[in-house]
Amino acid sequence: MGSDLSAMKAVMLRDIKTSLRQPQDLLNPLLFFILVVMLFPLGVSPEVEFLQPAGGGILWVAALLSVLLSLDHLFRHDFDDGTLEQLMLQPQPLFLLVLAKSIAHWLLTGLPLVVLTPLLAVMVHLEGNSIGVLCLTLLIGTPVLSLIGAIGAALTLGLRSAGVLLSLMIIPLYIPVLIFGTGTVMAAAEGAAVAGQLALMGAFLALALTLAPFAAAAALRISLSNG
Amino acid sequence: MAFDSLEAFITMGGHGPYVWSCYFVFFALSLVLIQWSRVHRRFVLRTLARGYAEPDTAGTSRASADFARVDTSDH
Amino acid sequence: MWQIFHKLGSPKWFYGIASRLMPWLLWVGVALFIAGVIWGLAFAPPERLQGNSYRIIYIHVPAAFLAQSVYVMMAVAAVVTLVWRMKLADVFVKSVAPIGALLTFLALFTGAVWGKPTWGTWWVWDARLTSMLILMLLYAGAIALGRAIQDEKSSARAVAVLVLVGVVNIPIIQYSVEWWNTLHQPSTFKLTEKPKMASEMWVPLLMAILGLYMLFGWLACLRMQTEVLVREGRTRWVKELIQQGGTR
Amino acid sequence: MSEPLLQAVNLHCERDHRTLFRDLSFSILPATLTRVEGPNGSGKTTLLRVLAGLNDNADGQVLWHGEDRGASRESFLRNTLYIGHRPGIKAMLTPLENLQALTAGRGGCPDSALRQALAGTGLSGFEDIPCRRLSAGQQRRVALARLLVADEPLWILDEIFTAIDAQGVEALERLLVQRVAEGGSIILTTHHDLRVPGMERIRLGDSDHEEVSHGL
Repeated sequence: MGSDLSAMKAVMLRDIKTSLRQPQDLLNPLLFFILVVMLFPLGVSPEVEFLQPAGGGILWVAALLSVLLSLDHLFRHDFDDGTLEQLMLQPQPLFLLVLAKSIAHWLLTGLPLVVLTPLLAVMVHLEGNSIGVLCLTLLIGTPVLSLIGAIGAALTLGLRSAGVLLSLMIIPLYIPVLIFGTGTVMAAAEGAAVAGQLALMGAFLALALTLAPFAAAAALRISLSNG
Repeated sequence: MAFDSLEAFITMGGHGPYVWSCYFVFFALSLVLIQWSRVHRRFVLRTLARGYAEPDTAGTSRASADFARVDTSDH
Repeated sequence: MWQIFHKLGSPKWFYGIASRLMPWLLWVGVALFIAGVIWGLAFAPPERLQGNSYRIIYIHVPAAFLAQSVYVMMAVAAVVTLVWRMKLADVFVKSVAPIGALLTFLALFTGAVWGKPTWGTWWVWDARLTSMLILMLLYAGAIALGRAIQDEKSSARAVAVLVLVGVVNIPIIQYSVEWWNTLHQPSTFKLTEKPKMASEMWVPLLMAILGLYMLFGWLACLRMQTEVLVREGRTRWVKELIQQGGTR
Repeated sequence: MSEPLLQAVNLHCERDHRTLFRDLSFSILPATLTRVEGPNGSGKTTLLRVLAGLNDNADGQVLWHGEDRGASRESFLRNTLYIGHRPGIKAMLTPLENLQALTAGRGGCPDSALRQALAGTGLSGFEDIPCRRLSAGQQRRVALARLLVADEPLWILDEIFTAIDAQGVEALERLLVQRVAEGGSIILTTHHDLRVPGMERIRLGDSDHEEVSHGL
């Protein structure tokens, strides 16, 4: 058990260290997030009447797309340089190591998105309470995006047209999180109680934490068998 | 029969176009898939039969590599 | 028990049994389906609220019904692929996925056309149609992944994982879409809301569903046989089968 | 005769409808060096990946200490070291950090030992320079430094002599001989003319390609 934990820590540390030395990879999803949000006032309407009710949804969609964009890197570098093979041959259960990688991925993409959210939320005229709830839903929701995304990233590993395929496979699975994320923000804007919805999102997270790493580990074994 | 005449059956009280277009698309697309599956099957059978008729040459002799330069001067 | 299971996994055995089953599936299926549809179209009484547009139900509901159960069947086959590595299970998944996708599309299309006289608009973001749209994307994802991976075994297992992940998500998706629906459209007339159906209405519906099931079985067998031929093309039994003309 | 460490029973692997190997059975005994031979494309790397447990698309059985490997997977993984074409060296990390990360999952190794191992592969002075600034041969050496601290009884090494200079190759051969003398088992592929006394051989790519391969 102790060796499992220390191995997970080592995997996370390595991912964080390599990413911090390539800050561009970290910045790209954040820039993308800002760009997508910016398109809505420019493309639809800058009026408060549009942006305020739609703001939660816009930010959620933008965050979802940013995470999707960053998923390609989750295993690809490791696959190319052989780190993934070594990871698979570690004596610890693979799903724990995949979980560690997913957590590292969230710390490096999801968490910065959440941190950036209040700023963008103000720009789409969200109000104080809504901003708080929005951040909370993203805080619970983005780890789910990373965990489910890991399955897709593992399945498309080593394929040529991985990008579009990944979106096709993963977006349908993201829909429940998106629905509850935006729904909760909307309910909060109308002054309704949101504890129930937040608890439900917490349940999604718990489910993703327990199931997704198994599926992603199985997918990795398959993709590596091919290599 | 729920309709008085053939015309009533076809117009369906104004809903005819909706009902009939649904049925048309349903049967048309289903038949396309069925026909496509059958054509593909026939193609596979023909390809296999041709493969059995011809002696298999692939992989029987391993080409030996001598890395000889290819003469490209004649043009 | 194990022997039966092993036999079930043998492509040769499947090929033989499918050949014997297919005529039955085809003709009984055609008879049931056509009878159900004609009964529904011409003889069943019009519906009280929707008039005659409800007659779309005789293809919409069978298509939707089958679209969902095909995905569940694929999930069962996926388990077999992953646990027992049975080749035939993957042959099934690869062969029926396009059928499932087509049925989902047909359910969506007929649902949308039905919506026009019922709601006055072609497309409504109602819970049922939205879930169907997502189901179609799940099918598309499985088909695309299966085609993208060259290696037969890897492709089989990867698609199996994806289908299983999808089937775990379907109830969650359906639940969340329904919740989302109540959020946005508090009171709409639903297709699912079953008006009390007279027996003259639901008996033909049942026939159409059963018939379509059998037709699906027939087409699945046809496509699976083709797939088996492709994969087993180098084996002796396929060679003998084709040279003896046993494939007509 | 000592008990075999690893046994392959009737391994069968196909790729794109081409049989790479079929009915392949052999045993790996302790303190032996086994070389897998065959022309390009004959499935050497695939066989090593099957043996290492990376490729489970092959039919047949792999036994570890006489038991099915699936049942004793953890013990197998703990006692096997695999170094492949792509050795798992991250360009953004320094050689020392790479070795730390690679050994962390296997019980770890003190930094002093890792530094010594790096020095042993001729990389002293490069320990703290990101690997992307090293040459291809030097990057390979980082991966090979693991061999100087590894205590796994079974090593599976795929083309370890690639990009290593003549002097390095000689030293590496000595290391392998010494390892076998200590009782370790090694399975490897190499295109270079390896001369080790008592070397076992597994030849691939000799089987004829039959038109009709298997009937059911």
